[in-house]
Amino acid sequence: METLNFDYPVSGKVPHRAQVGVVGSGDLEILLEPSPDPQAHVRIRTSVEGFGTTWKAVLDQFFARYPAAAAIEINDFGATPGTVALRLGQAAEVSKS
Amino acid sequence: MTSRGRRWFEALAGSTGANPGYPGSLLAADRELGGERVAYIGLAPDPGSRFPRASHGEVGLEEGWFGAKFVRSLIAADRNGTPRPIITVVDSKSQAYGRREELAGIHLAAAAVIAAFAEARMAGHPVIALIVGRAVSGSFLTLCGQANRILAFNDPEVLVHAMYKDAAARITRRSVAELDQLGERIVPMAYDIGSFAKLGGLHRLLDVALPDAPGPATLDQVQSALVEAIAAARSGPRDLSGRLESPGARELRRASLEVRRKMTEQWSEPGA
Amino acid sequence: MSPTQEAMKPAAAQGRSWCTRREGKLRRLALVEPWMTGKILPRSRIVEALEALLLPGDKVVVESCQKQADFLSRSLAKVDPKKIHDLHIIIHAIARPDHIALFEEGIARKLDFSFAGPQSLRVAQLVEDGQVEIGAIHTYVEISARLFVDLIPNAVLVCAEMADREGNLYTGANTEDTPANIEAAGFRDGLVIVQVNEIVDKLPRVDIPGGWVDVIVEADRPFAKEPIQTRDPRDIKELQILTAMMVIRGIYERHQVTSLNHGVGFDTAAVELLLPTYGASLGLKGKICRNWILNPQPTLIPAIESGWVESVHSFGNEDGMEKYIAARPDIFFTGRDGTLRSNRVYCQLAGHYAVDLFIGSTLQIDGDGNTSTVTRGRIAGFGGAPNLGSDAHGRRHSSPAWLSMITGDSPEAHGRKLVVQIVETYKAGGVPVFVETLDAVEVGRMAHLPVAPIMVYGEDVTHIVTEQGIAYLYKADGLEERRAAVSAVAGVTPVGLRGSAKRTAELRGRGIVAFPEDIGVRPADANRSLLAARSMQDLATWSGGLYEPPARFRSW
Amino acid sequence: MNPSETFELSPEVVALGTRRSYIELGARDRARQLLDPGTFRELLGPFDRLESPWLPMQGIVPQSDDGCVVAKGAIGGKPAVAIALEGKFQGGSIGEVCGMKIATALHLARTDNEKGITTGAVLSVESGGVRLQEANMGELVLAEIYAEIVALRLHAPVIAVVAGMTGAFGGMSLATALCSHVVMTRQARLSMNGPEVIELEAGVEELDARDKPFIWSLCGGAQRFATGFADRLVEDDAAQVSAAVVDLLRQGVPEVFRTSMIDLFLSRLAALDTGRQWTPGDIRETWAKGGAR
Repeated sequence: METLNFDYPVSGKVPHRAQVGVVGSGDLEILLEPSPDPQAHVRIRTSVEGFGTTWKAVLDQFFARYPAAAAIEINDFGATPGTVALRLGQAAEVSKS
Repeated sequence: MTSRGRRWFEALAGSTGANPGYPGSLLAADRELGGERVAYIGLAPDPGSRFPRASHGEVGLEEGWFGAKFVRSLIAADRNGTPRPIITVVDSKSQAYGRREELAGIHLAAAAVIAAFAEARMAGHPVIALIVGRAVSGSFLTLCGQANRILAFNDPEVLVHAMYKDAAARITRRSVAELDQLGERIVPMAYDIGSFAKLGGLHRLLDVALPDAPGPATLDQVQSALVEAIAAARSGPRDLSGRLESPGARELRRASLEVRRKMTEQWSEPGA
Repeated sequence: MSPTQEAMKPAAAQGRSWCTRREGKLRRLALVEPWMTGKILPRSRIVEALEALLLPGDKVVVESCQKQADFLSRSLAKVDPKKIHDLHIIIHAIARPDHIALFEEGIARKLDFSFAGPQSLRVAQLVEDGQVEIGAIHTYVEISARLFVDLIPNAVLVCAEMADREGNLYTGANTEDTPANIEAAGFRDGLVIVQVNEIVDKLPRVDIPGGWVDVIVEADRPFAKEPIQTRDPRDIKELQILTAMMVIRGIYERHQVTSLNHGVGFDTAAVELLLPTYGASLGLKGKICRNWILNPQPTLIPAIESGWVESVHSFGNEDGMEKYIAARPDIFFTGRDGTLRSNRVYCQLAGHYAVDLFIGSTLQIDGDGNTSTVTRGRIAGFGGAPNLGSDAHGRRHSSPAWLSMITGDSPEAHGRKLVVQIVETYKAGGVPVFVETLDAVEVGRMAHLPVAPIMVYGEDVTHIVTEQGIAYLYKADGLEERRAAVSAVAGVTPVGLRGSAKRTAELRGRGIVAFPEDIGVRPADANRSLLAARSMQDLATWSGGLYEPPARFRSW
Repeated sequence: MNPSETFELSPEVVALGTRRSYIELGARDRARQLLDPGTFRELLGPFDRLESPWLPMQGIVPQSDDGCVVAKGAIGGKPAVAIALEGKFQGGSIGEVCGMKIATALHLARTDNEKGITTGAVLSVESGGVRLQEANMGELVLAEIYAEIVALRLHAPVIAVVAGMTGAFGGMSLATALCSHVVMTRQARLSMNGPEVIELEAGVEELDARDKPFIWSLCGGAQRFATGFADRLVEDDAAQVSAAVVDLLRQGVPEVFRTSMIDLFLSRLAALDTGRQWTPGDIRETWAKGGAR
């Protein structure tokens, strides 16, 4: 298991908190809530080690589309970048409702 | 060779525990202890068992259902009197693994004896488990789980666990050595009874000189411990909350305590 | 003597025989004659018989694709290598341990094949140890074609369900390659040796006339067969639903694809299961996906039942579909007995020349769009994909989809087959699908292959679909633009990261790349509830109880 | 003829289109489904972050709810607690936190019943049994779950729903058996020992774990229902699951618990010939003769 942390200087508002996904094979859980400061913080715990740059690339793409000051916690069980992006999108969607 | 469980059962109960109509694997008898009648129940290998997969001291279909029958007979008999202590002498390798067992519902047979022990405890019977040997997986759940008080010999042959080490290694894809190392850090995974005691489930660990040979001195020591456990059970709660409040649990079951505390808080929050 | 009789006479007079193959065949058959009852050889004699019928160095076809002549291959693996050695094995799919044993024991030496799925690691090891010499790795129809040119077999070991006492064969639903294999040997004096599950008095239908067959043996157990294209809908993931939606909208609808072939996998199974739901909501029924080149895979049942499908021609069978097929002769090719008539050669031919589109998945795609299923240390082969996944330059008939590939306005312009590769940008375990260099290049070098074993050449790929979007490669102008389009849908793989957001935006503007929102697909809608069937049990329900899933797909 | 003009779908197929699969729901959605609309109130939800302390110590990624969702609400208009296990997280295995969530929820429901607030419980089981990484902790919390089921079921129904695809195995098969009522789908399995373990312990002649149709014929929902180990057999349809739960809750505390039918089961065992291996049909026949529940 590896723990990764990323911060993004974004300031959009997160309306509600959201939880999506499950820590099951090839999937991940995302907890998304408003950040306490005008920045986005992402904390990742992943079962697959050594993919920091891939995580960063996925998050870069996500925050380019969703520039919100979210505190995001990810519990990952070997999800592909495509699944990560899909779940991040779902979490953002759920947090709007 | 006589099993350790049988030897201790016979020494404590003063009887072979054989009962007409009961399977040879299920030992049950009544005897005086500390000035009252107590019931003993135990399991032992029965090479003549009708069920080949349950002939080595496993908890099988008959052990579950006859165990439930015996315990319930005690509840019924004592309904209008003092509920007598029920002492389970535990040495059972596991539940029985077999096709017949699953087809005929071993899960229900095991649940039946669990329900019987639980209802006995709730009815005020001091339910005591004395682990003299193995209490692995289904054997622990059926024979020890519902006891007010669990006693165990502090002995390397005493084993409480979810799964034997070699099988656990195969399934978790670890080596036996890795499992041992993990057990040193992760107390719930350790295989020694001392570690199990730390989780707060045990009332007492008994240092007995000769765990394989119940001589007069050891027998005396074990009987005193049982008498003490019976008294403790009578003065304690009729549910299992005592385990969670033990000093061991306070240390190692902090997460359990946190769950209990927070959920109790949230349970009755407004909006319920 | 008439002129004809003169011509038929052995050619001793001219100084050479023109009948050496025929003479050899008769000589070999004479050796087993004492054991035979008509064309039927007792099972117990099979190993001795093979030792008598074959000669060192023979070219031998071992039938193996979905169905496998496993009794014969197991028997062949038992012959004495001192008697029979250096065989040249020609096999569609080298799939079984006994196939490998032929080379380990020294019974065979040379290998021409097409696919080595489960044995791909062993084949690579045998090459490295010098125990096998690979002739070539083919596509299915290509290896069948070579049986009539320069890989003409001395013997074919094939299988059928039943034979009658005249030697007529019933192949059942899995006809597959049997006619082609038998024709290549039977009409050029090669030996046709057949294992059958049973010998009966009357066949349900005759698939192969007895006159083409030399030796029949009743096998110890029914021949092995695999439902290779059957996929359990329960394992279809949301991302596959997303890409399936994109395929329906961005390719099938846009190009009006009416005739097509789906490759093996969950990505295309998802497309099949979205037709009656998502496809119907777009009003596409009857407009797309009418004529199919496909095994009778159960995930097509909902589309068939909802009236999308006009016809299906199949390479082979999928176990459990027999009753359903028999009840739907308007859709499937069936014999008078009601059972499926599959034929891999015709189906591959149709897949090459007659369909608008091929879509399939792959394990690697490079920056130019070349694709491969080869991974390091394995020689996996291709199966049918390179044939199905390539443009047919010989095609002369047109269709709206084919014509829609024309990008210029030259008077000689011609259409193309749509060749679509559908992938998720990463596989499980952090393995990127888009890579700088295909593993196939290195594997080709290690195995001393004259060309790298590339499955579909980039120049043939017209579309790449990923969870990121669709690259309309046929529209790209020049190699640089093509690479940029590949990169734009390659996600966060190394190939994807080398692109720029600006270039991608420009390509999207010109319709060379489309993201889901560009074609009206919402990722949030990619939900499993869109699938017309979500389990094997649902498929059985759709079939009205006619589909009987094989044991390993049963969970009830 | 254009087939697209002549097709007609059967009622069963039409029903597939409108049906909501229960099996496909995650634990949170299952709990929500089991409770009356609008009454779902999760206790110790993901943002309370009560995760397993033991998994990260072993380099295993935990889940914020430890694979167990507990929600208070109403069923059929009466107070109820819904507990759902997540089969996809660690196979629904029982560790300290998720096990304690179940035990505590049942305990609090009992306390309410004792106060006169009738509160039923429904337990959506999807579990391979004890979580091996928390071994003995799992054994202890399972014992506590059993104790709470036995105590609560005297006051109000405790209903187990086993839907699949994981099933109810090991310690959770016992918990299921202790419940007042059991609801199953055909896809669900209810069995103490997993087929792989039986094959490992007793050999492939005893049981071939790869023979899926046989495994289901032995412990699948249809067989368990036919032999009285389950009270309801429902389709994989969320509405059907809910309806069965509502109906069973309405029935109240059963007169005799299945775990008390000792003489019945002993007579059945006595009637079976243990000198040979048994088939699922043997059990159905013997039970029918001995009078199934």
